[in-house]
Amino acid sequence: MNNNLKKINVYAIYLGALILILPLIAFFINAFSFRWFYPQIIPKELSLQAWVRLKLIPKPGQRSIEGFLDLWTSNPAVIKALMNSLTIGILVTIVSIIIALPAARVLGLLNFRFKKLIIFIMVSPTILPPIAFVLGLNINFISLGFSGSFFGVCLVHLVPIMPYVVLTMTGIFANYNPDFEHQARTLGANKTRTFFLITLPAIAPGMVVAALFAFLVSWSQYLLTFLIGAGKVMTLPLLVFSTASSGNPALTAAISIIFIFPAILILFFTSKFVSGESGATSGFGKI
Amino acid sequence: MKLKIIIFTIISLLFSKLVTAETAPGFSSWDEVVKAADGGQVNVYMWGGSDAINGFVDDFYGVPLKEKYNITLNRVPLKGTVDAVNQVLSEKEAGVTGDGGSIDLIWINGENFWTLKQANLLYGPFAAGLPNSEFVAWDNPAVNLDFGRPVDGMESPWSSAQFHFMYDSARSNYDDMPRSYAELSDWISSNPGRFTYIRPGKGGFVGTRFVKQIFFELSGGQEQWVGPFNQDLYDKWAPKVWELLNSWENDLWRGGETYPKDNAEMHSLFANGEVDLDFTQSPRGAGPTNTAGTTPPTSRAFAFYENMIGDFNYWAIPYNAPNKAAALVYANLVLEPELQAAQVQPANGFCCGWGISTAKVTDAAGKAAIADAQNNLGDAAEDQNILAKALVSDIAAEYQDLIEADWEANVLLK
Amino acid sequence: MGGERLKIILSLTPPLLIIITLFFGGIFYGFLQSLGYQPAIGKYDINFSAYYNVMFSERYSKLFWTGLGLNLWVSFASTFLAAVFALFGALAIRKTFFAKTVCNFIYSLNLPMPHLVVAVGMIFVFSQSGLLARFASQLGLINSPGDFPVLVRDKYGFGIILAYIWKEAAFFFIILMSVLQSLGENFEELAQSLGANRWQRFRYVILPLVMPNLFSASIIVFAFSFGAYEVPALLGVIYPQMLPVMAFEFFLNPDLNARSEGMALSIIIALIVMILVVFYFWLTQAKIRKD
Amino acid sequence: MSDLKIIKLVKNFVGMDRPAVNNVNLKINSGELVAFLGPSGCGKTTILKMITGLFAPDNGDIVLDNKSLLPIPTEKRGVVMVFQNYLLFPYMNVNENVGFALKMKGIDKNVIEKKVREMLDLVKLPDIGFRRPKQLSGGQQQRVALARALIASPRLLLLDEPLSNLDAHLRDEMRDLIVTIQKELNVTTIFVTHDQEEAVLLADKIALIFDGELQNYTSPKNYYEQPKNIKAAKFFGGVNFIKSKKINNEFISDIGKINYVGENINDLNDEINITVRPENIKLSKTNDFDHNSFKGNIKSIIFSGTHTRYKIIINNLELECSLQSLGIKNINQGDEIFVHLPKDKIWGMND
Repeated sequence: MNNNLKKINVYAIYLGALILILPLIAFFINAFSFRWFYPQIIPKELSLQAWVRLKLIPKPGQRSIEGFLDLWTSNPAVIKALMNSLTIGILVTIVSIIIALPAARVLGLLNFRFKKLIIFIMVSPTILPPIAFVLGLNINFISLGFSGSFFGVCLVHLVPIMPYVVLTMTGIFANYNPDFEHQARTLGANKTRTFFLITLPAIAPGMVVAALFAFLVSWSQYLLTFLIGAGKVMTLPLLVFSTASSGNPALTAAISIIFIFPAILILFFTSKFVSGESGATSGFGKI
Repeated sequence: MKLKIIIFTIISLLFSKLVTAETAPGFSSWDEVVKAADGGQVNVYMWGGSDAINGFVDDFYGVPLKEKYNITLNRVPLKGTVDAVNQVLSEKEAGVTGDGGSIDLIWINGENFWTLKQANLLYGPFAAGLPNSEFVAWDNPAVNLDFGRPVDGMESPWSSAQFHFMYDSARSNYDDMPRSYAELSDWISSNPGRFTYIRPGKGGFVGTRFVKQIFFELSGGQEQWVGPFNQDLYDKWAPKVWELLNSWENDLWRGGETYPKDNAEMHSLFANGEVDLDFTQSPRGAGPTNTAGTTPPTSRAFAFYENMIGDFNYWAIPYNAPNKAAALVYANLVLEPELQAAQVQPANGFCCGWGISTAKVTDAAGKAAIADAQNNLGDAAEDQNILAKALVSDIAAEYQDLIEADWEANVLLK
Repeated sequence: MGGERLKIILSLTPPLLIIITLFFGGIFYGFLQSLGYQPAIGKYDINFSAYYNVMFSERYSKLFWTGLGLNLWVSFASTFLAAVFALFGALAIRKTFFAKTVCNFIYSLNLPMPHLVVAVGMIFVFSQSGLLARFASQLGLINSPGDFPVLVRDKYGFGIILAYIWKEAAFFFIILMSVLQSLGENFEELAQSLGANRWQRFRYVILPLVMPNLFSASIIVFAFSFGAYEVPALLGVIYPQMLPVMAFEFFLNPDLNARSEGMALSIIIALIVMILVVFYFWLTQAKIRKD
Repeated sequence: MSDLKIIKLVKNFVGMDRPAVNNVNLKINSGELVAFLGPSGCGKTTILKMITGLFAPDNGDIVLDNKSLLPIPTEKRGVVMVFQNYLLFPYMNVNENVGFALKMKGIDKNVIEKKVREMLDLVKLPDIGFRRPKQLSGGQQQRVALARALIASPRLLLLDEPLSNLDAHLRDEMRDLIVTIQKELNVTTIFVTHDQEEAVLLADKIALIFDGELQNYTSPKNYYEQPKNIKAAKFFGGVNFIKSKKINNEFISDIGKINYVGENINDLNDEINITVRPENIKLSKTNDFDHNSFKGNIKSIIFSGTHTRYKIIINNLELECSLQSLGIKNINQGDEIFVHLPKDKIWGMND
């Protein structure tokens, strides 16, 4: 390639990267400033007020270890929502993996009648909008007493997560050779040991990616939690949404930073799985 | 602190004795209410569009609820109060009764209250059974009527508000501000692109109020609008109102192509210099938003000389509230004179006014707190006399629905 | 053989149960309600008046048809543009250069980012008083915020499209990177030695090679952007309004009769998505077969 | 006519401590079939890619018909490369694959169609034009790839490991096809391989490349009989190397004085290695040779069908000898034996 062209190319990439992280920069400035209005580019007043109002950092003068502990143990709304989001996300992820594992194995390794139909049914929640099922589900959940409960929210989160987990893991099993298991069995390993010593290590990398994606889908869920949680189950996205419409950019930015932190962390740890040639992305491609 | 608690318990004990006849349904005494509420959680569903109010509720109610009554406050922010109404309706539809619901309290007034009250979906009457009910001016029609409809003890007041405007003293002069809709029309045409109003509709009740006041001014006063809904009266004036609003259109922000959805969006436009006027509901004018940092510190308030709607807002308890005792404790707590004083203090960030009649407070601590609050209006407030003179009450709830639907058809979609 | 079959059935039942009862059950119940069948409030009649109301009544028809137009425009534009940006980004970035890993990370950064946050970010950056407007004002390009183009909360849905591009370009990018990496550069080198110039290599080699993956990814993105609520709720204007927002507003209306309309609208959205996806599938499959 | 000259070619890669290609000089005459032979990673494919223009050399020049190729972009060089794994475009059928180069030139459809048919006939694959690459066997894919490369009448044809992905029986067939077509079209061809047998069977000349450096460039026969150095000899199966010192035109080694008459005798340094192919060594129980006869012991015997290999220790030096199995007289492990290195079959090398 022509050298000048190559240079232009690289600069274009840098520019693209800069544009892509502009919102992130805006989040950080907003979260640590006060009255950052047009046309200031650099805020005149730097401040932790947003974090103080979210009760994540104590008021000035109380910023000792005890101050922080007192504040955090008083269970402020953000920490409560954070814990709810984490608990629901982890719970739903584990359950979905356990449920999807046998199904993915069957779908990935065996051929049978109606397999295409079954896969089609499984992926349909990724195509059809959530609003189409959750509005109808709402009334049923209320009369069953699931509405407003942790259980109900977890249950409804399974719907958008299931297709991703099943597909990703089907992709893994499609490239998996069950003869390894047969070999282990002939060498004297029982079923349980075979699973833990042979199957699990082989599918673990893909499973980790599936789990992280499942967690992220649950973590970002707004509409389903809002309707089924009936306000009783407060999660971070609900908090972000309501803060975003309450008109304080500093607060919105601060909560958003907390909200995106795990996402960035997950990307950081999975980037090598995801960008490489892995079952995870091929799973997405198969949808 | 301990002394306060003791005094408080004594007062509440006294009252529980005095008003036994009027305790809330299902409880024989206030003592029983407090006892039943102990250790529970109260689910408070309220419009969450102002982080100042959200913070105030968490700080000033959440802490004493926990410390004095061992009640955990679960504040649920809503995009609009109608979401909570809708939830109660859904629960009714699904046959959830007893204490199987999810909402203990709704911050409510006007049409939403009327919807629930008419459908028999509220618990009560309970308001008079609250010990602090003695501070409420129940004889005042502005309190015992909500948008012209009888309250009947099915909701208990929290605070009051009055519509007026904000400007930025760094950008404009107080003397140049319009003082009526006629003057506002002129102001808009000489400042093109610098004004907008909140869309009347869900979450935009302040905008509806802005439009309602035009009806009052064009028709020559608010008096004829008081009382039951009058379709003929509305039909007579509505076309003229739409005509006026449409005549502004080209000189509005973005040429009237779109409007801010709620006060938060309006504040942001104002703070960033996209428009020059903003709305406020607070007797303290620009004080609350200045403190919160959502408007520039140089923001100030002004009011028209007439037709500025003011009203009370309330707490209501749904028929299937899971913890009615805690809801009662909460509704009572917010009427504490000292907390009422706190909600008026500009520094605390709450944007509304008194829910009680300050004259009825007799104890020294309460009186001192009230006096302090009244002397501490801040320089961001409009002259209280101008506000008082311009004050008119809100009108029948049917108008609100009609104005919102017709505005959409005649102004937005025209 | 019987054991095998039992194993298949047992393994597939739990996830199918979840999807069928919760997902299809929800849609079915929503459909019933859209027909006006609401036993809870004593309505047992079945009719299509809610559908008629939403699409043709004087009150809602204008909102519905403009909303449908906006929906189609936003979904097509954002899917197409996100794919194009991701494709050029991936093609440029796959060659080694300084800070490649960092750039790779940044380009994938929006994948795990929740839509809500991306939407808020768009307001911060693109609104008339946002970061870009401030830069423009410092550079003397604009005098007041009103001079900055309306990119967020605008009636053409630019803000919504921007948010979707931001978010979904990362999704396309990661998929494309993984495809391009597994393909290597040999096909292009071969084509070059057979006489294909830069454009021909893109048109006849890269594009057909990544097309199947690009195609499946774009179905997901299209369907998602057609039916999602959060982004248009935060970045949309009150008129025209995207259909999911409109449906949700119906549902939140305290008048229980409006619920049928909300359900009807959400069923209409689902139907349109399904028809478009099938059509798109048919179109691209036919194209791929022809190529 | 397409004479190719490679002049002082150098290529460095970041992260490699030696040049990938170091100062390679080479001349290929029009119509020749030349093999680049060497172990993997020796730089042979890099040279190929520099000839196609996919890599730019750091130094040196590549000249085709007295004109430098370097300023010409790949797609205009008329140099076509066939990749090791064929790389048939999976989304095109056979006809479209073969016609690709002509389509790139914007040639009329009917002309392309006719040319494609000709090419498929040439590689003996008529009637499969509408199949997809997936439906072809490995050998068929290789032939389609060849047809696709030849359709534009390249000035130079480059084949990267053309036979390595094929089964043994297909290789012979394919080898014959390549030679036949190459001679028929008289196209100058370079192919890369790591298999010396393949190189010997196919090529007119072999360029032996180690570590980016050209070791030797000559006919296959010479590699066996007159290798340039130990490395080259070893690559072609040489196992016997005898260190010798040249003293007064005599060669003295550990096993004794060696009588040498090789044609390069005057070019040899003072210290050399003498090599002899195992099949050229003669054995006898009695000393009945007139020169270069040494006494040793049989260390091991390996029977391998038509031939039997013997390892013999002479004065701490091990030599390997391969004799036809038929007619061997009673030689056993440990036996004392006389070894004969015929003076016209031994070859001296400087390094």
